[in-house]
Amino acid sequence: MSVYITRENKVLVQGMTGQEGSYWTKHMRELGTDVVFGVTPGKEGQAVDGVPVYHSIENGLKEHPADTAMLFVPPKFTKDAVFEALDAGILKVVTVAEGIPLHEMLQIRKAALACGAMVVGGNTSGVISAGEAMLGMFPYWISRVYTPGKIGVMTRSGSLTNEVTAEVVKAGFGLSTLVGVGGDQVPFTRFAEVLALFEADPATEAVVMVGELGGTMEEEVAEAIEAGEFTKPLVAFIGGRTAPEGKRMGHAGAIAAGGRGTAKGKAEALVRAGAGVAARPREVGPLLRQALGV
Amino acid sequence: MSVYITRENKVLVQGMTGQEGSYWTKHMRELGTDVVFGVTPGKEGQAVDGVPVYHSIENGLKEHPADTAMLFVPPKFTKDAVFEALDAGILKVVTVAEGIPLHEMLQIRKAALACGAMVVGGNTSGVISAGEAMLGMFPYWISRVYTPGKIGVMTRSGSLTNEVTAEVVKAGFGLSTLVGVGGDQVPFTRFAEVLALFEADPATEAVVMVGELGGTMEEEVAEAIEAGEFTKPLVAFIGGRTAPEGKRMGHAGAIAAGGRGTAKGKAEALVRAGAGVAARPREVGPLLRQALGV
Amino acid sequence: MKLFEYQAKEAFAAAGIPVPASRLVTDPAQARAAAAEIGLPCVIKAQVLTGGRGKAGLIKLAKSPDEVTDIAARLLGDKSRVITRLLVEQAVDFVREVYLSITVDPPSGKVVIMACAEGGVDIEQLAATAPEKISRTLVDIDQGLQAFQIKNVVFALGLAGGETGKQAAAVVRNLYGVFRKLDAELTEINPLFVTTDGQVVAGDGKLSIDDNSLSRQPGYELSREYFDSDTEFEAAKDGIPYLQFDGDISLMCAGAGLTTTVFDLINYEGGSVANYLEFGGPNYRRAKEAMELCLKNDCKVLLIVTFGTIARADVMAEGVVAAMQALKPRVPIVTCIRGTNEEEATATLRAAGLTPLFDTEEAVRKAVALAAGGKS
Amino acid sequence: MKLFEYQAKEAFAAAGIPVPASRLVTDPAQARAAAAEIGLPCVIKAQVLTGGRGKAGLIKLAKSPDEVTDIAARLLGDKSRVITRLLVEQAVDFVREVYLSITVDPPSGKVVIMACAEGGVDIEQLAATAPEKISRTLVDIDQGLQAFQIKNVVFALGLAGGETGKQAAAVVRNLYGVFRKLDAELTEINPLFVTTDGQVVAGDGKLSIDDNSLSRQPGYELSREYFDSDTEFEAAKDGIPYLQFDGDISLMCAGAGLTTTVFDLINYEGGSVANYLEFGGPNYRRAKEAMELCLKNDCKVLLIVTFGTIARADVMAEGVVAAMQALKPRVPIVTCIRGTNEEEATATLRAAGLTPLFDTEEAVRKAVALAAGGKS
Repeated sequence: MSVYITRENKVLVQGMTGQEGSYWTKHMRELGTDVVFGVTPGKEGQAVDGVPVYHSIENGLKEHPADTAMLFVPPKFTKDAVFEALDAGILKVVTVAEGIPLHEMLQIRKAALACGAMVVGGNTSGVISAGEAMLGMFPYWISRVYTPGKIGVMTRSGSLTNEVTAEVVKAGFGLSTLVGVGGDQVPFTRFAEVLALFEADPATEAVVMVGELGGTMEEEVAEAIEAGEFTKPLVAFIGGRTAPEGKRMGHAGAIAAGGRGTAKGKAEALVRAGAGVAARPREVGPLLRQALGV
Repeated sequence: MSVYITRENKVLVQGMTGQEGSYWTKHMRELGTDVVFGVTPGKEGQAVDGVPVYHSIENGLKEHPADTAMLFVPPKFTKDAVFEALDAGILKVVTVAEGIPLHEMLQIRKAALACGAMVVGGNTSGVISAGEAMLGMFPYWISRVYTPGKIGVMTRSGSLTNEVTAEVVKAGFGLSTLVGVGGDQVPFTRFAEVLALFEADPATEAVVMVGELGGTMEEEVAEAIEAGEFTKPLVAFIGGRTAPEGKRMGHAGAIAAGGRGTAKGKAEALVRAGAGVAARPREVGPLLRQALGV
Repeated sequence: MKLFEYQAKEAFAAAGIPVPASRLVTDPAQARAAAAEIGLPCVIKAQVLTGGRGKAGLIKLAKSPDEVTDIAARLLGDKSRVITRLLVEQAVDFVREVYLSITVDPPSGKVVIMACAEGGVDIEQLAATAPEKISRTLVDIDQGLQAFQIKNVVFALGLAGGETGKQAAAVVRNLYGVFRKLDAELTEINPLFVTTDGQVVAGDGKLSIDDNSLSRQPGYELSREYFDSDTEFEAAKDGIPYLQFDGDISLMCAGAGLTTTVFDLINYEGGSVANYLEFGGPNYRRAKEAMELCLKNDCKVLLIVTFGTIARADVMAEGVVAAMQALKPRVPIVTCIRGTNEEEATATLRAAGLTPLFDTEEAVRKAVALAAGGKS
Repeated sequence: MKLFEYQAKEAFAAAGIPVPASRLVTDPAQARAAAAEIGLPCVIKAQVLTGGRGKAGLIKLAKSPDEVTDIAARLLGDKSRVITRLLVEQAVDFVREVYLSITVDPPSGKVVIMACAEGGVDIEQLAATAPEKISRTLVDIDQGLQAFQIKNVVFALGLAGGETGKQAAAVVRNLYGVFRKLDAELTEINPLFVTTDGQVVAGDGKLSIDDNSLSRQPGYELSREYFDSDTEFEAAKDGIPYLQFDGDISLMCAGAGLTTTVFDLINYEGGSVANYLEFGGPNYRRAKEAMELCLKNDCKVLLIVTFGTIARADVMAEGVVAAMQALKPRVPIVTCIRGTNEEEATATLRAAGLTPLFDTEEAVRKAVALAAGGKS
């Protein structure tokens, strides 16, 4: 089992005819994702990897029911594409775009909250249910990282996730689902919201969170644990513990200022809540084994 | 029992220090409404009829929990006042204002839907649970109209409601709650939404709907009955059966055009759905007796 | 407030929506001069607010200067209605007519854009018989019109692609701009022409401004042309809801719903209504102004029905009696005044020599009998 | 993109927010002339992007022309940092200082206005010790700032009522306008002065524009003044994320999170970072430009760590080898390149004479040892 994306989901792909869109659509399907149609205005009637393309979501939905939208759309058009999906009643949307204008990020987050949708991204590789289905740009063929199993992973990073997940696999585990919430200042889905999915998923036995300095998402996870909303073991790695204040460390969202958003503060909050906190990626595996008693 | 407003509700009054606000606040309290505070910017520290006034809802709520807002605020400030209430987490709001700008009506309706609030009005006398509590401007002392009982009333009109309700009382019944959804083009709460409250209220045995030409609210009620969502007897009176097309009959919302929104079409839809439909106000009482088998 | 076609087109042009070249004229000579400027053939369109002008013969194609003069003279001289202004407009060489309109959708609290690839005079019939051919796009007024929605509307118009598609997209965007900027209740382009060379042009224009927003929409003053009768114009200036009919019984009632119901009851009883006047709400202390308006028409009886709550019965009765004394109405008055302080109201009416009634249907029947010449 | 105070104040003034009279100057003589125009006393403010300028002695009050010249000369001659421009500003005679800022609130997807009746230099401490004194007003970006919210912010500032209240309300409204119009990430007025005669004036100004929106915000070009070092400026022009530090190990890593983690690991191991450079994402084919930047600083070792998926390991390894051959780095290179096509990458590195590692911590330890002068 897995969360967010399974083989049962019917996926439409916005921007499917573009270079990235067509490349990753093929890989998503190879892994098992049920891509039912693509959307590129002006290209209705074409096909990508055998999947039909429509002018609009509205047109596509007339012939193919869908519940999930995967966006390969440039950052400046992401808001419009997400709104088109939400307007059509799609409640799961993943966008990999990096560089979405900040005020439009707010509009997207707000719109998603208003209609109860879960929009994942931006600035993420997407979501992968290892061995089952995938939304985004994951090289699922790297078995050192993407082995199926019972650990849910949620992360703000890309390469760092591979680093950490490789430690999870090295420790003898595999992944249920990996959700990349992305490195932006306004992630459209927050860690605590992903956590609720993992809590409800019987096949996820523990969660690894790959966090970093900046924002309040890790603190919200600590609160969810303390409030008893999440009851499974959680092991966190938080990057940027030695980062100086006021510097933006790569990700738009990775900045601590005025004493808030420090990696240290996050780690302390998580430890207080009873989570395992790894100081280094390689501690994640042992902490997980310890938490699961194996 | 009653719907929407009971003695348990804690009511704040926006615009309480104005002429209408202070007059009707006194009457609302006389009838039993629990008015906990009033709001008029710049008048914090004053009191009306012994009820304290605050600058803002935020300030008032710090000292007095409230769940309902009653607005005596001019139409041009209604959107702001409703937004202030919704923003403070108030989920029941009644506004009597007549003349709210149309585009702001849309914004209010949309905002209410988005947060699951029930905003009643504009252009209404409000809501009265006969003998119990009241929000708005009802002369509850006229016993010919406001006798407590088991009939729920929902209406788009003011004087016509008295005309019809007097017939209900004459037939030996009384009112549980009377909800005036108002005569505007965009009622913030629609008949079908009030109907759901009456369906759930064990003390309401039947519903009288006072409708008129224009819009689609009466058709939506017919649909709710046909869909089995409303299972109690319903008697409707629809004004404007002989009104010519294209003329706006008094209320902003009372206009039929292009063959849509006619009183005749509404009456037919209700008859098809099994509702009693009175051609004249005085038929309402007998139809109600017939429907209730008394 | 419904605007005239020429005003709608002025608003369209200001917003960048292409409209045919045109001149507003008030006499046949001006029309001829305008046609000479614009070029022939041209279309001569009576500027009246009623719909279905084409079918009513109020829009005519003229191919020669003489024809222009003839048509203009005929329209301006029409005895059956008041036509004071004509729009002389370039005839458009079109290959297609599509339909585009924007109005409010009360259930969703959104703006709705309606679009149909088949425009023209029969759109209402199409709406009744094949509603699925008209696309409905709901726009969140706070979020505004989105690019994907414009795209979908243009597809629904059947105009996607190429220069025509771009122009159509601009028309959709700009018409939404007009709707928002002018606080419109409705704006419509039907037909929206596609010309032989692929241009998109607004053939007609409807624009109705929300009455509650008029105070922030300067430039649209009420004038006589907007009304079917002098009395309606006066009532509107006075802020009293008034509609003119051609029957016998003048209604002076308080409460819109009640007035509408009395209107129905009179028709049920075989009577006919001279006018609909509503003096409730903010006007309940203005019985004299109200009665004055009622007496301007050819009525045979004045019927006063109220069931006031905030609009107090005693105040309205006093107003009615004072108005009677001031205006000395030539027609009998039937009253059915109830509600707050009804006893005082009744006493006031009796003291003035009236015989107050308390049942609406009884009052209606009495008024119908009086209008028919029967005894009261 | 963080702007300078003078730019923030230009934006404020354009939006109708009162600011003190001021002149931007680049030498002491200009400063003296500006002070003569504006009047004394005046405040001389170094235009640098670091916070806490007051405490750092970068804001000085001058009471005489000579003092102006002195202070200006001292600031512009400061060897510890690059100061090229000063703002000479009218001194404000204030009775109160309040705090007002606008930024984003990611959890709600709204804009948040923060207001505090106690402004000035200690706001960050207040935020930590008495956060309840700072009011937070969430604004829906689609609905826009509402009148009741302005009212509540003005109450929170303690400025309600009278002319001061009206001015404060205008400042709130206009600062929100600046925030929206300029696609700001943050805008702040601290202190917002209330003058002895009840006027409201922005004493300082912070404004930071969203980097992702810069393309639609013309007029804000990157220049050397915005950066702490030449290399940071060059990297920014190149679009490569780069931060300058003063340690020994130059990081050339792919992936922001991984780079940050390697940064931590180096510190844990007792090493020090010369620079943070991230050449993943769109830059993973640009190893040469990246390495060139890394070699500009005083590093003792170059550490390359990647775990690429979309950024292919083989491409990055080839890039690194090509860059080595072109740039002939004077420092040793430690690589830990993994991910998609790792085998090819490894072969490429070995062929170039490198000893690729595959464990991040091992690579970090090796780099630290090399930097300390140990054997590899």
